[in-house]
Amino acid sequence: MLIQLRPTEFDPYAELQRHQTETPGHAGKYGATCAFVGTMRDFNENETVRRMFLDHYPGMTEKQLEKIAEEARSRWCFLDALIIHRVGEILPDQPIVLVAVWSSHRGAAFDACRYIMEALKSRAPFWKKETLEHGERWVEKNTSGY
Amino acid sequence: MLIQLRPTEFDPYAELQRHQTETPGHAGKYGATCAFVGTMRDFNENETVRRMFLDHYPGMTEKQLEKIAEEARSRWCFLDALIIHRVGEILPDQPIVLVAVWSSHRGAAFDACRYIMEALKSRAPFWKKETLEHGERWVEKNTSGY
Amino acid sequence: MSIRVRYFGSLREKMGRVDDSLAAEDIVTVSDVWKAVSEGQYLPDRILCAVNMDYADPNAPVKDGDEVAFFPPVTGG
Amino acid sequence: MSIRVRYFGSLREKMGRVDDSLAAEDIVTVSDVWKAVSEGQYLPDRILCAVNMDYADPNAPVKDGDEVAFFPPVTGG
Repeated sequence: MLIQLRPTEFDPYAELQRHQTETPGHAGKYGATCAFVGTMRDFNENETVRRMFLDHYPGMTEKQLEKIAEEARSRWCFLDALIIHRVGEILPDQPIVLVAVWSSHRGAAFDACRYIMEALKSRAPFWKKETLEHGERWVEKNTSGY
Repeated sequence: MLIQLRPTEFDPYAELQRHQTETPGHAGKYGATCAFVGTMRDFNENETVRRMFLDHYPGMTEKQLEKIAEEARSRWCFLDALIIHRVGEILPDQPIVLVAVWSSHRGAAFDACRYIMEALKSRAPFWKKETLEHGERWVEKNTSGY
Repeated sequence: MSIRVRYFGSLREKMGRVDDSLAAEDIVTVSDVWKAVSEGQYLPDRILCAVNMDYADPNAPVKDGDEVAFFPPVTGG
Repeated sequence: MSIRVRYFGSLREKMGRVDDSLAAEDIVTVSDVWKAVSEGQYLPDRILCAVNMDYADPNAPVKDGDEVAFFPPVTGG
Protein backbone atom coordinates (compact mmCIF):
# COMPACT_ATOMS: atom_id res chain seq x y z
CA MET A 1 0.00 0.00 0.00
CA LEU A 2 1.23 3.48 -0.83
CA ILE A 3 -0.07 6.72 0.70
CA GLN A 4 1.26 10.06 -0.46
CA LEU A 5 0.57 13.76 -0.04
CA ARG A 6 1.54 15.86 -3.06
CA PRO A 7 2.28 19.60 -3.01
CA THR A 8 2.11 19.80 -6.83
CA GLU A 9 -0.19 18.64 -9.62
CA PHE A 10 -0.24 14.91 -10.41
CA ASP A 11 -1.66 12.80 -13.26
CA PRO A 12 -3.85 10.12 -11.63
CA TYR A 13 -3.80 7.83 -14.66
CA ALA A 14 -0.04 7.95 -15.01
CA GLU A 15 0.21 7.22 -11.26
CA LEU A 16 -2.09 4.21 -11.59
CA GLN A 17 -0.10 2.86 -14.52
CA ARG A 18 3.21 3.40 -12.72
CA HIS A 19 2.09 1.89 -9.42
CA GLN A 20 0.65 -1.15 -11.14
CA THR A 21 3.76 -1.70 -13.24
CA GLU A 22 6.26 -1.11 -10.45
CA THR A 23 4.58 -3.26 -7.79
CA PRO A 24 6.33 -6.64 -7.90
CA GLY A 25 4.34 -9.86 -7.96
CA HIS A 26 1.05 -8.33 -9.03
CA ALA A 27 1.02 -9.25 -12.72
CA GLY A 28 -1.66 -11.86 -13.39
CA LYS A 29 -2.84 -11.91 -9.74
CA TYR A 30 -5.45 -9.16 -9.56
CA GLY A 31 -8.62 -9.35 -11.61
CA ALA A 32 -10.23 -6.11 -10.47
CA THR A 33 -9.10 -2.53 -10.04
CA CYS A 34 -11.42 0.19 -8.81
CA ALA A 35 -10.11 3.75 -8.95
CA PHE A 36 -11.70 6.99 -7.86
CA VAL A 37 -10.43 10.43 -8.85
CA GLY A 38 -11.72 13.60 -7.20
CA THR A 39 -11.16 16.65 -9.39
CA MET A 40 -11.50 20.33 -8.57
CA ARG A 41 -14.54 21.90 -10.19
CA ASP A 42 -14.71 25.55 -11.27
CA PHE A 43 -17.93 26.10 -9.30
CA ASN A 44 -19.35 25.19 -5.91
CA GLU A 45 -22.64 26.18 -4.31
CA ASN A 46 -23.53 28.40 -7.29
CA GLU A 47 -20.32 30.39 -7.21
CA THR A 48 -17.38 30.41 -9.58
CA VAL A 49 -14.26 29.15 -7.82
CA ARG A 50 -10.94 30.52 -9.12
CA ARG A 51 -8.62 28.40 -7.02
CA MET A 52 -8.43 26.56 -3.75
CA PHE A 53 -6.02 26.17 -0.85
CA LEU A 54 -5.94 22.74 0.77
CA ASP A 55 -4.74 22.94 4.37
CA HIS A 56 -3.72 19.79 6.25
CA TYR A 57 -2.19 18.65 9.53
CA PRO A 58 1.25 17.22 8.69
CA GLY A 59 1.72 13.97 10.52
CA MET A 60 -1.90 13.48 11.53
CA THR A 61 -3.13 13.47 7.93
CA GLU A 62 -0.77 10.66 6.95
CA LYS A 63 -1.53 8.79 10.19
CA GLN A 64 -5.30 8.91 9.63
CA LEU A 65 -4.96 7.84 5.98
CA GLU A 66 -2.87 4.85 7.09
CA LYS A 67 -5.54 3.93 9.64
CA ILE A 68 -8.30 4.17 7.05
CA ALA A 69 -6.36 1.96 4.61
CA GLU A 70 -5.70 -0.60 7.36
CA GLU A 71 -9.38 -0.62 8.32
CA ALA A 72 -10.30 -1.30 4.70
CA ARG A 73 -7.73 -4.08 4.52
CA SER A 74 -9.17 -5.71 7.66
CA ARG A 75 -12.68 -5.63 6.18
CA TRP A 76 -12.06 -6.67 2.58
CA CYS A 77 -9.58 -8.97 0.91
CA PHE A 78 -7.43 -6.99 -1.51
CA LEU A 79 -3.90 -7.08 -2.87
CA ASP A 80 -2.96 -3.42 -2.89
CA ALA A 81 -4.19 0.12 -2.43
CA LEU A 82 -2.92 3.52 -3.54
CA ILE A 83 -3.95 6.86 -2.02
CA ILE A 84 -2.59 10.15 -3.37
CA HIS A 85 -3.94 13.48 -2.07
CA ARG A 86 -3.00 17.01 -3.06
CA VAL A 87 -2.18 19.72 -0.54
CA GLY A 88 -1.54 23.45 -1.09
CA GLU A 89 -2.76 25.62 -3.98
CA ILE A 90 -5.06 23.83 -6.45
CA LEU A 91 -6.59 25.11 -9.69
CA PRO A 92 -9.87 24.02 -11.34
CA ASP A 93 -9.63 20.78 -13.34
CA GLN A 94 -6.66 19.57 -11.28
CA PRO A 95 -6.99 16.23 -9.46
CA ILE A 96 -7.39 16.48 -5.69
CA VAL A 97 -7.43 12.83 -4.70
CA LEU A 98 -6.82 9.39 -6.18
CA VAL A 99 -7.86 6.21 -4.38
CA ALA A 100 -7.34 2.83 -6.05
CA VAL A 101 -7.74 -0.75 -4.89
CA TRP A 102 -6.48 -3.90 -6.62
CA SER A 103 -8.14 -7.18 -5.70
CA SER A 104 -9.03 -10.62 -7.00
CA HIS A 105 -12.75 -9.90 -7.19
CA ARG A 106 -14.64 -6.79 -8.18
CA GLY A 107 -16.95 -6.58 -5.17
CA ALA A 108 -14.03 -6.07 -2.79
CA ALA A 109 -12.40 -3.53 -5.13
CA PHE A 110 -15.55 -1.37 -5.34
CA ASP A 111 -16.38 -1.70 -1.64
CA ALA A 112 -12.89 -1.00 -0.32
CA CYS A 113 -12.29 1.93 -2.71
CA ARG A 114 -15.57 3.55 -1.72
CA TYR A 115 -14.99 2.90 1.97
CA ILE A 116 -11.58 4.57 1.81
CA MET A 117 -13.03 7.60 -0.04
CA GLU A 118 -15.89 8.05 2.43
CA ALA A 119 -13.64 7.63 5.46
CA LEU A 120 -11.13 10.06 3.94
CA LYS A 121 -13.88 12.63 3.34
CA SER A 122 -15.14 12.41 6.91
CA ARG A 123 -11.94 11.81 8.90
CA ALA A 124 -8.74 12.75 7.07
CA PRO A 125 -7.56 16.19 8.29
CA PHE A 126 -7.80 18.37 5.19
CA TRP A 127 -9.52 21.76 4.94
CA LYS A 128 -10.47 23.56 1.73
CA LYS A 129 -10.47 27.32 1.33
CA GLU A 130 -11.96 28.57 -1.92
CA THR A 131 -11.00 31.76 -3.71
CA LEU A 132 -14.14 33.11 -5.42
CA GLU A 133 -14.48 35.94 -7.93
CA HIS A 134 -14.83 38.25 -4.95
CA GLY A 135 -13.33 37.06 -1.68
CA GLU A 136 -12.55 33.75 -0.04
CA ARG A 137 -14.43 31.19 2.00
CA TRP A 138 -13.69 28.00 3.91
CA VAL A 139 -15.72 24.99 2.81
CA GLU A 140 -17.85 24.17 5.85
CA LYS A 141 -18.63 20.50 5.56
CA ASN A 142 -18.36 17.50 3.25
CA THR A 143 -21.57 15.72 2.31
CA SER A 144 -22.03 11.96 2.41
CA GLY A 145 -21.32 10.06 -0.79
CA TYR A 146 -23.74 7.20 -0.10
CA MET B 1 -20.75 8.32 -23.96
CA LEU B 2 -18.37 6.05 -25.81
CA ILE B 3 -18.70 2.27 -26.13
CA GLN B 4 -16.06 0.24 -27.93
CA LEU B 5 -15.08 -3.36 -28.56
CA ARG B 6 -11.34 -3.89 -29.07
CA PRO B 7 -9.77 -6.85 -30.87
CA THR B 8 -6.30 -5.96 -29.54
CA GLU B 9 -4.72 -5.02 -26.21
CA PHE B 10 -5.51 -1.58 -24.78
CA ASP B 11 -4.08 0.54 -21.95
CA PRO B 12 -7.03 1.50 -19.71
CA TYR B 13 -5.22 4.41 -18.08
CA ALA B 14 -4.13 5.92 -21.38
CA GLU B 15 -7.74 5.52 -22.61
CA LEU B 16 -9.08 7.31 -19.54
CA GLN B 17 -6.62 10.14 -19.96
CA ARG B 18 -7.36 10.47 -23.67
CA HIS B 19 -11.14 10.34 -23.30
CA GLN B 20 -11.09 12.92 -20.54
CA THR B 21 -8.83 15.27 -22.47
CA GLU B 22 -10.62 14.92 -25.79
CA THR B 23 -14.18 15.33 -24.52
CA PRO B 24 -15.09 18.98 -25.02
CA GLY B 25 -16.71 20.99 -22.24
CA HIS B 26 -15.79 18.66 -19.43
CA ALA B 27 -12.86 20.55 -17.90
CA GLY B 28 -13.82 21.95 -14.50
CA LYS B 29 -17.33 20.41 -14.63
CA TYR B 30 -16.89 16.94 -13.17
CA GLY B 31 -15.76 16.45 -9.61
CA ALA B 32 -15.81 12.67 -9.51
CA THR B 33 -14.53 9.89 -11.75
CA CYS B 34 -15.00 6.23 -10.89
CA ALA B 35 -13.19 3.71 -13.07
CA PHE B 36 -13.19 -0.06 -12.98
CA VAL B 37 -10.67 -2.23 -14.82
CA GLY B 38 -11.13 -5.98 -15.15
CA THR B 39 -7.84 -7.75 -15.86
CA MET B 40 -7.17 -11.31 -16.92
CA ARG B 41 -5.68 -13.39 -14.15
CA ASP B 42 -3.28 -16.31 -14.74
CA PHE B 43 -5.44 -18.66 -12.65
CA ASN B 44 -9.13 -19.46 -12.23
CA GLU B 45 -10.79 -22.10 -10.09
CA ASN B 46 -7.41 -23.49 -8.98
CA GLU B 47 -6.07 -23.96 -12.49
CA THR B 48 -3.37 -22.08 -14.36
CA VAL B 49 -4.84 -20.27 -17.35
CA ARG B 50 -2.48 -19.73 -20.29
CA ARG B 51 -4.76 -17.60 -22.44
CA MET B 52 -8.39 -16.93 -23.12
CA PHE B 53 -10.67 -16.50 -26.12
CA LEU B 54 -13.48 -13.99 -25.70
CA ASP B 55 -16.40 -14.76 -28.00
CA HIS B 56 -19.14 -12.18 -28.58
CA TYR B 57 -22.24 -11.58 -30.70
CA PRO B 58 -21.40 -8.71 -33.08
CA GLY B 59 -24.25 -6.24 -33.12
CA MET B 60 -26.05 -7.57 -30.05
CA THR B 61 -23.06 -6.98 -27.77
CA GLU B 62 -22.86 -3.30 -28.73
CA LYS B 63 -26.67 -2.96 -28.55
CA GLN B 64 -26.83 -4.40 -25.03
CA LEU B 65 -23.92 -2.25 -23.82
CA GLU B 66 -25.72 0.84 -25.17
CA LYS B 67 -28.89 -0.19 -23.33
CA ILE B 68 -27.00 -0.73 -20.08
CA ALA B 69 -25.34 2.69 -20.35
CA GLU B 70 -28.70 4.35 -21.08
CA GLU B 71 -30.28 2.61 -18.09
CA ALA B 72 -27.47 3.91 -15.88
CA ARG B 73 -27.93 7.41 -17.28
CA SER B 74 -31.66 7.29 -16.54
CA ARG B 75 -31.00 6.26 -12.93
CA TRP B 76 -28.07 8.50 -11.99
CA CYS B 77 -27.01 11.97 -12.99
CA PHE B 78 -23.63 11.85 -14.70
CA LEU B 79 -21.76 13.75 -17.39
CA ASP B 80 -20.11 10.97 -19.33
CA ALA B 81 -19.33 7.26 -19.44
CA LEU B 82 -16.73 5.17 -21.23
CA ILE B 83 -16.95 1.41 -21.80
CA ILE B 84 -14.18 -0.50 -23.56
CA HIS B 85 -14.26 -4.31 -23.78
CA ARG B 86 -11.78 -6.70 -25.34
CA VAL B 87 -12.79 -9.47 -27.72
CA GLY B 88 -10.70 -12.28 -29.23
CA GLU B 89 -7.47 -13.78 -27.86
CA ILE B 90 -6.42 -12.41 -24.45
CA LEU B 91 -3.30 -13.15 -22.39
CA PRO B 92 -2.90 -13.02 -18.59
CA ASP B 93 -2.36 -9.53 -17.18
CA GLN B 94 -4.11 -7.89 -20.15
CA PRO B 95 -7.15 -5.68 -19.45
CA ILE B 96 -10.49 -7.20 -20.39
CA VAL B 97 -12.85 -4.35 -19.60
CA LEU B 98 -12.78 -0.68 -18.62
CA VAL B 99 -15.87 1.12 -17.32
CA ALA B 100 -15.62 4.76 -16.23
CA VAL B 101 -18.18 7.35 -15.17
CA TRP B 102 -17.63 11.09 -14.79
CA SER B 103 -20.09 12.99 -12.62
CA SER B 104 -20.47 16.01 -10.37
CA HIS B 105 -20.75 13.95 -7.20
CA ARG B 106 -18.97 10.79 -6.12
CA GLY B 107 -22.04 8.79 -5.09
CA ALA B 108 -23.41 8.80 -8.65
CA ALA B 109 -19.98 7.97 -10.10
CA PHE B 110 -19.54 4.90 -7.86
CA ASP B 111 -23.14 3.74 -8.23
CA ALA B 112 -23.36 4.12 -11.99
CA CYS B 113 -19.94 2.54 -12.63
CA ARG B 114 -20.81 -0.46 -10.50
CA TYR B 115 -24.27 -0.77 -12.04
CA ILE B 116 -22.79 -0.82 -15.53
CA MET B 117 -20.21 -3.46 -14.54
CA GLU B 118 -22.80 -5.73 -12.92
CA ALA B 119 -25.24 -5.38 -15.81
CA LEU B 120 -22.41 -6.02 -18.29
CA LYS B 121 -21.39 -9.17 -16.39
CA SER B 122 -24.92 -10.55 -16.37
CA ARG B 123 -26.31 -9.36 -19.72
CA ALA B 124 -23.68 -8.34 -22.26
CA PRO B 125 -23.16 -11.22 -24.74
CA PHE B 126 -19.55 -12.28 -24.16
CA TRP B 127 -18.32 -15.82 -23.55
CA LYS B 128 -14.90 -16.80 -22.19
CA LYS B 129 -13.04 -19.93 -23.20
CA GLU B 130 -9.92 -20.62 -21.17
CA THR B 131 -6.83 -22.46 -22.40
CA LEU B 132 -5.39 -24.35 -19.44
CA GLU B 133 -2.07 -26.19 -19.16
CA HIS B 134 -3.90 -29.23 -20.52
CA GLY B 135 -7.00 -28.60 -22.55
CA GLU B 136 -9.63 -25.90 -22.81
CA ARG B 137 -12.86 -25.05 -21.02
CA TRP B 138 -15.69 -22.58 -21.35
CA VAL B 139 -16.30 -20.45 -18.26
CA GLU B 140 -19.77 -21.52 -17.11
CA LYS B 141 -21.12 -18.56 -15.23
CA ASN B 142 -20.23 -15.15 -13.83
CA THR B 143 -20.71 -14.60 -10.10
CA SER B 144 -22.39 -11.57 -8.59
CA GLY B 145 -20.15 -8.68 -7.60
CA TYR B 146 -22.41 -7.40 -4.82
CA MET C 1 -41.18 -17.82 -43.59
CA SER C 2 -37.39 -17.43 -43.24
CA ILE C 3 -35.57 -17.27 -39.89
CA ARG C 4 -31.85 -17.13 -39.25
CA VAL C 5 -30.79 -19.00 -36.10
CA ARG C 6 -27.39 -18.30 -34.50
CA TYR C 7 -25.42 -20.05 -31.74
CA PHE C 8 -22.68 -18.66 -29.49
CA GLY C 9 -20.20 -19.78 -26.86
CA SER C 10 -20.18 -23.44 -25.82
CA LEU C 11 -23.56 -23.98 -27.50
CA ARG C 12 -21.97 -23.40 -30.89
CA GLU C 13 -19.63 -26.34 -30.22
CA LYS C 14 -22.49 -28.51 -28.98
CA MET C 15 -24.59 -27.74 -32.06
CA GLY C 16 -21.57 -28.34 -34.30
CA ARG C 17 -22.46 -25.30 -36.42
CA VAL C 18 -22.62 -21.51 -36.13
CA ASP C 19 -26.10 -20.94 -37.58
CA ASP C 20 -29.16 -22.39 -39.31
CA SER C 21 -31.68 -21.07 -41.80
CA LEU C 22 -35.25 -22.12 -41.13
CA ALA C 23 -37.98 -22.05 -43.73
CA ALA C 24 -40.68 -23.95 -41.79
CA GLU C 25 -44.19 -22.47 -41.75
CA ASP C 26 -45.34 -23.82 -38.34
CA ILE C 27 -43.02 -21.67 -36.19
CA VAL C 28 -44.76 -19.23 -33.83
CA THR C 29 -42.44 -18.76 -30.85
CA VAL C 30 -38.75 -18.86 -29.91
CA SER C 31 -39.40 -22.30 -28.39
CA ASP C 32 -40.64 -23.53 -31.74
CA VAL C 33 -37.40 -22.33 -33.33
CA TRP C 34 -35.39 -24.34 -30.81
CA LYS C 35 -37.48 -27.45 -31.44
CA ALA C 36 -36.92 -27.08 -35.16
CA VAL C 37 -33.13 -26.92 -34.85
CA SER C 38 -32.77 -29.55 -32.08
CA GLU C 39 -34.90 -32.43 -33.33
CA GLY C 40 -37.90 -31.63 -31.19
CA GLN C 41 -36.18 -31.05 -27.81
CA TYR C 42 -37.36 -28.62 -25.16
CA LEU C 43 -35.25 -25.49 -24.62
CA PRO C 44 -32.89 -26.09 -21.66
CA ASP C 45 -33.44 -23.69 -18.75
CA ARG C 46 -29.91 -22.38 -18.87
CA ILE C 47 -29.95 -21.42 -22.54
CA LEU C 48 -30.68 -17.74 -23.19
CA CYS C 49 -32.61 -16.49 -26.22
CA ALA C 50 -32.52 -13.31 -28.27
CA VAL C 51 -34.69 -12.06 -31.11
CA ASN C 52 -33.15 -9.42 -33.34
CA MET C 53 -30.37 -8.85 -30.77
CA ASP C 54 -32.65 -8.26 -27.78
CA TYR C 55 -33.19 -10.78 -25.01
CA ALA C 56 -36.46 -12.63 -25.49
CA ASP C 57 -38.63 -15.06 -23.60
CA PRO C 58 -39.02 -18.61 -25.00
CA ASN C 59 -42.70 -17.73 -25.53
CA ALA C 60 -41.89 -14.58 -27.50
CA PRO C 61 -43.29 -14.58 -31.05
CA VAL C 62 -41.03 -14.76 -34.10
CA LYS C 63 -41.86 -13.54 -37.57
CA ASP C 64 -40.50 -13.81 -41.06
CA GLY C 65 -37.02 -12.32 -41.37
CA ASP C 66 -36.20 -12.43 -37.65
CA GLU C 67 -32.75 -13.35 -36.36
CA VAL C 68 -33.04 -15.70 -33.38
CA ALA C 69 -30.01 -16.51 -31.21
CA PHE C 70 -29.36 -19.13 -28.51
CA PHE C 71 -26.45 -19.07 -26.11
CA PRO C 72 -25.31 -20.09 -22.61
CA PRO C 73 -25.05 -17.62 -19.67
CA VAL C 74 -22.75 -14.74 -20.57
CA THR C 75 -19.29 -14.54 -18.99
CA GLY C 76 -17.80 -11.21 -20.05
CA GLY C 77 -16.17 -8.49 -17.98
CA MET D 1 3.17 20.30 32.55
CA SER D 2 3.77 21.40 28.96
CA ILE D 3 1.19 21.01 26.20
CA ARG D 4 1.39 22.19 22.61
CA VAL D 5 -1.97 23.29 21.18
CA ARG D 6 -2.47 23.57 17.40
CA TYR D 7 -5.25 25.04 15.26
CA PHE D 8 -6.18 24.25 11.64
CA GLY D 9 -8.52 25.43 8.90
CA SER D 10 -10.88 28.29 9.65
CA LEU D 11 -10.26 27.92 13.39
CA ARG D 12 -6.68 29.05 12.89
CA GLU D 13 -7.99 32.33 11.46
CA LYS D 14 -10.54 32.70 14.27
CA MET D 15 -7.88 32.13 16.91
CA GLY D 16 -5.53 34.51 15.13
CA ARG D 17 -2.58 32.17 15.72
CA VAL D 18 -1.36 28.73 14.65
CA ASP D 19 -0.51 27.29 18.05
CA ASP D 20 -0.13 27.85 21.79
CA SER D 21 2.14 26.41 24.47
CA LEU D 22 0.43 25.70 27.77
CA ALA D 23 2.27 25.30 31.04
CA ALA D 24 -0.77 25.27 33.38
CA GLU D 25 -0.89 22.59 36.09
CA ASP D 26 -4.69 22.30 36.39
CA ILE D 27 -5.31 20.73 32.98
CA VAL D 28 -6.78 17.22 33.02
CA THR D 29 -8.83 16.85 29.83
CA VAL D 30 -9.01 18.12 26.24
CA SER D 31 -11.88 20.41 27.36
CA ASP D 32 -9.59 21.97 29.95
CA VAL D 33 -7.07 22.71 27.20
CA TRP D 34 -9.75 24.48 25.18
CA LYS D 35 -10.83 26.54 28.18
CA ALA D 36 -7.24 27.55 28.80
CA VAL D 37 -6.73 28.85 25.26
CA SER D 38 -10.18 30.43 24.78
CA GLU D 39 -10.64 32.46 27.96
CA GLY D 40 -12.81 29.91 29.69
CA GLN D 41 -15.26 29.09 26.90
CA TYR D 42 -16.91 25.72 26.35
CA LEU D 43 -15.72 23.69 23.36
CA PRO D 44 -18.16 24.27 20.47
CA ASP D 45 -19.92 21.08 19.28
CA ARG D 46 -18.60 21.39 15.77
CA ILE D 47 -14.93 21.67 16.71
CA LEU D 48 -13.03 18.38 16.49
CA CYS D 49 -10.17 17.44 18.82
CA ALA D 50 -7.06 15.35 18.46
CA VAL D 51 -4.44 14.24 20.97
CA ASN D 52 -1.08 13.22 19.52
CA MET D 53 -2.61 13.08 16.01
CA ASP D 54 -5.48 10.75 16.90
CA TYR D 55 -9.08 11.89 17.23
CA ALA D 56 -10.02 12.34 20.88
CA ASP D 57 -13.11 13.00 22.92
CA PRO D 58 -13.36 16.33 24.79
CA ASN D 59 -13.22 14.28 28.00
CA ALA D 60 -10.05 12.46 26.97
CA PRO D 61 -7.14 12.96 29.38
CA VAL D 62 -4.06 14.94 28.42
CA LYS D 63 -0.63 14.58 29.93
CA ASP D 64 2.67 16.39 29.95
CA GLY D 65 4.21 16.58 26.49
CA ASP D 66 0.99 15.90 24.55
CA GLU D 67 0.13 17.71 21.33
CA VAL D 68 -3.53 18.73 21.31
CA ALA D 69 -5.21 20.01 18.14
CA PHE D 70 -8.56 21.70 17.46
CA PHE D 71 -10.13 22.09 14.03
CA PRO D 72 -13.45 22.38 12.17
CA PRO D 73 -15.02 19.48 10.24
CA VAL D 74 -12.63 18.16 7.61
CA THR D 75 -13.28 18.89 3.93
CA GLY D 76 -10.70 16.93 1.95
CA GLY D 77 -11.15 14.61 -0.99
